[in-house]
Amino acid sequence: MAQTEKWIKSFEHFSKKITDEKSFLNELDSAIGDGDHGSNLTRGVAAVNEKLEQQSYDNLSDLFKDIGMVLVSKVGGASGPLYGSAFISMAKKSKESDDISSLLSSGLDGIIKRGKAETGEKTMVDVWAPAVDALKDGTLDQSVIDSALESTIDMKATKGRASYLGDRSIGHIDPGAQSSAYFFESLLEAGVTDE
Amino acid sequence: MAQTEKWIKSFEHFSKKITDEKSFLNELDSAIGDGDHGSNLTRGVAAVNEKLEQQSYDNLSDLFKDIGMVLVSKVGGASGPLYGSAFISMAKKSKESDDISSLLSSGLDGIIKRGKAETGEKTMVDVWAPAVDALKDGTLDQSVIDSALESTIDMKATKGRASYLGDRSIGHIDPGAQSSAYFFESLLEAGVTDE
Amino acid sequence: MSKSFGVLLVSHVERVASGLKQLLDQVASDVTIKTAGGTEDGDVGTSFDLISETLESFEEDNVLCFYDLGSAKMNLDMATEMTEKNVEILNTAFIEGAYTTASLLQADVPLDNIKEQISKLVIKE
Amino acid sequence: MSKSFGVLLVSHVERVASGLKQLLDQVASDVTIKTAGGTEDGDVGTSFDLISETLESFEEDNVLCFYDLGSAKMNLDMATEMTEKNVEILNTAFIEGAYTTASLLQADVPLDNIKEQISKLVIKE
Ligand SMILES: Nc1ncnc2c1ncn2[C@@H]1O[C@H](COP(=O)(O)OP(=O)(O)O)[C@@H](O)[C@H]1O
Ligand SMILES: Nc1ncnc2c1ncn2[C@@H]1O[C@H](COP(=O)(O)OP(=O)(O)O)[C@@H](O)[C@H]1O
Ligand SMILES: [Mg+2]
Ligand SMILES: [Mg+2]
Ligand SMILES: [Mg+2]
Ligand SMILES: [Mg+2]
Repeated sequence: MAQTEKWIKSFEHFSKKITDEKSFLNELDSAIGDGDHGSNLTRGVAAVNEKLEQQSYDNLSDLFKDIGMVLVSKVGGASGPLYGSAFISMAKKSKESDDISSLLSSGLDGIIKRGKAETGEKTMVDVWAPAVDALKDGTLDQSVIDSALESTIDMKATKGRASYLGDRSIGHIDPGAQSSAYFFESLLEAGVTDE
Repeated sequence: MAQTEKWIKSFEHFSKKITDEKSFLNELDSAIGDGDHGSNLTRGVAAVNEKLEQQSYDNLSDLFKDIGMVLVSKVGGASGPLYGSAFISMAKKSKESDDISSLLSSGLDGIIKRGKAETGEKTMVDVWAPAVDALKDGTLDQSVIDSALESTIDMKATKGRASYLGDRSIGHIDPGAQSSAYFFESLLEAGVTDE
Repeated sequence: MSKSFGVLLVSHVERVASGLKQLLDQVASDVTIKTAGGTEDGDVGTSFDLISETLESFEEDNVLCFYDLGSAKMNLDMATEMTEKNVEILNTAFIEGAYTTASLLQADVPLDNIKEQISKLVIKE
Repeated sequence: MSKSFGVLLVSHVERVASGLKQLLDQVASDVTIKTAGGTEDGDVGTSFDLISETLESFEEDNVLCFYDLGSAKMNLDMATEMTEKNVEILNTAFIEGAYTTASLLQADVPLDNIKEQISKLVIKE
């Protein structure tokens, strides 16, 4: 299966997880944010799916660019420009490489450039960074994702809405880390990470 | 004529000046504020007049209290609580004294307590303070009022909306100083200041 | 009334106050948030009467108040002097201070900690 | 277009943005002030598309932008990267910074002086 198809497959998995877990993501966001992360991303992935149905892709760059721009346009919360920047950054990178860890590494760069968060600030970066590291080493699996996700529980948020809560942000999973966990699980399930 | 009647007469003069000069006061406020000082006070004095028509007063305290509360309620801008506090403060003072300079001195205290402005900050205080001083010395006349008013032109506002303009507030008459000039002129015209 | 502090938002513009409440309600659904925006005629300005009535209408005895511009503060001060309620006026950035405070009240953070956290948002007075 | 800088107000809530414009219009009637509030569906949030379109709709080449919460900033940043306009995002208290800036633009104060004056209102980033 071509990389493009695998990525589309992966996005389908991601869409389904987001949509199925919309309430759970909203709940996570209610605890330390405004309770809309699930709704935001569900709206976003639905719009991406509509786009993907209308379009066919013969290269990763066009696919990523469309996904990124639709997410930026439709999500409506911080996660829109963040996931959007990840895909737009991957769209650029994919013109010179289709190596999966290079691609996702530049996706992470896009998120960091947009949100200015480092690891340890209780954001999606805390799943993306260890996942990308593991990809580089060829060790990405469910357990890497799970432990990255869980690591956000004890963190104090210093970026995003949860940062307004200071110490009270401790003790909760970060919603963006959870959706990012779904994202990497979907890559594994679709076999994008198999070379 | 009793003091109460003189004060009512004086307020009639003040009302008429404010209402006649509404546009001019708005213009002054447009230059360094939001352009509503004339409209604010016109609304306020109209409401006071309505109140005074319904009511008769045999003591200054009740008169001042009613004027003060109506101004606070109806003016809608900073000048409402400021003039209102002046009258409410005079209402208290008039229970122990009907000396005109003591009364107006406590009116000034009310303004200062409310607005925290000292002289030189380009506010109504810059008319009230010299006028009250002159009253104490028995030297209050039109020229005292005029020069107090003009002194605000070269001041830089450090209180009220005009303070947002910094240096650009220099070169304009303060609208609240202008309405306060009308206030003291009205006292002179109604003979409140004659002992 | 599930928290011991209510929040009062005083703005010169009705829409700003009610819109801000909409933003805060999302993150602080258990905090009583009320608004006094604009004059009684719906013009731009603040109304002592409206502020006073709104203050009195809180079930909570303690009310934290936020305001946009200085003249709102004067009306708030007067209303504060005339009520039995325990009122505190915060001189923070209006939206940012109210947002942070509402979030922290929702999370049951004690007032002293809230004040410390919003102290860096104090930009008035 | 009688000033060389336009002002863009980005809020998560449409009413907050449009209400703030009402407040600023009073003191800055010659300054072009535009708003991008809420999502395109009128929900609480910000919209990259709305921000971009609004930016493009300015006649002015220079636009000063103010925002309420951090996620608005991210959409603003993206829109800024994609436009030809000369955009500056100010990290001040939203209402207070925008109010001061609009007042000073109206009085033709140069940008550097404005920035210096609002520097004490910077509370974000
Ligand atoms: N500056 C940032 N850098 C990285 N991730 C961030 C940042 N701000 C927020 N996030 C992520 O976005 C998630 C919230 O997304 P969402 O609820 O859709 O946006 P909003 O907070 O605007 O409602 C957070 O859980 C966090 O993972
Ligand atoms: N803190 C203050 N202390 C004293 N006077 C003040 C203060 N703030 C404003 N003023 C006076 O109020 C006048 C403006 O009144 P007005 O236009 O009715 O209120 P607003 O500024 O709310 O529109 C100013 O010209 C000034 O004289
Ligand atoms: Mg959210
Ligand atoms: Mg949101
Ligand atoms: Mg005014
Ligand atoms: Mg006004």
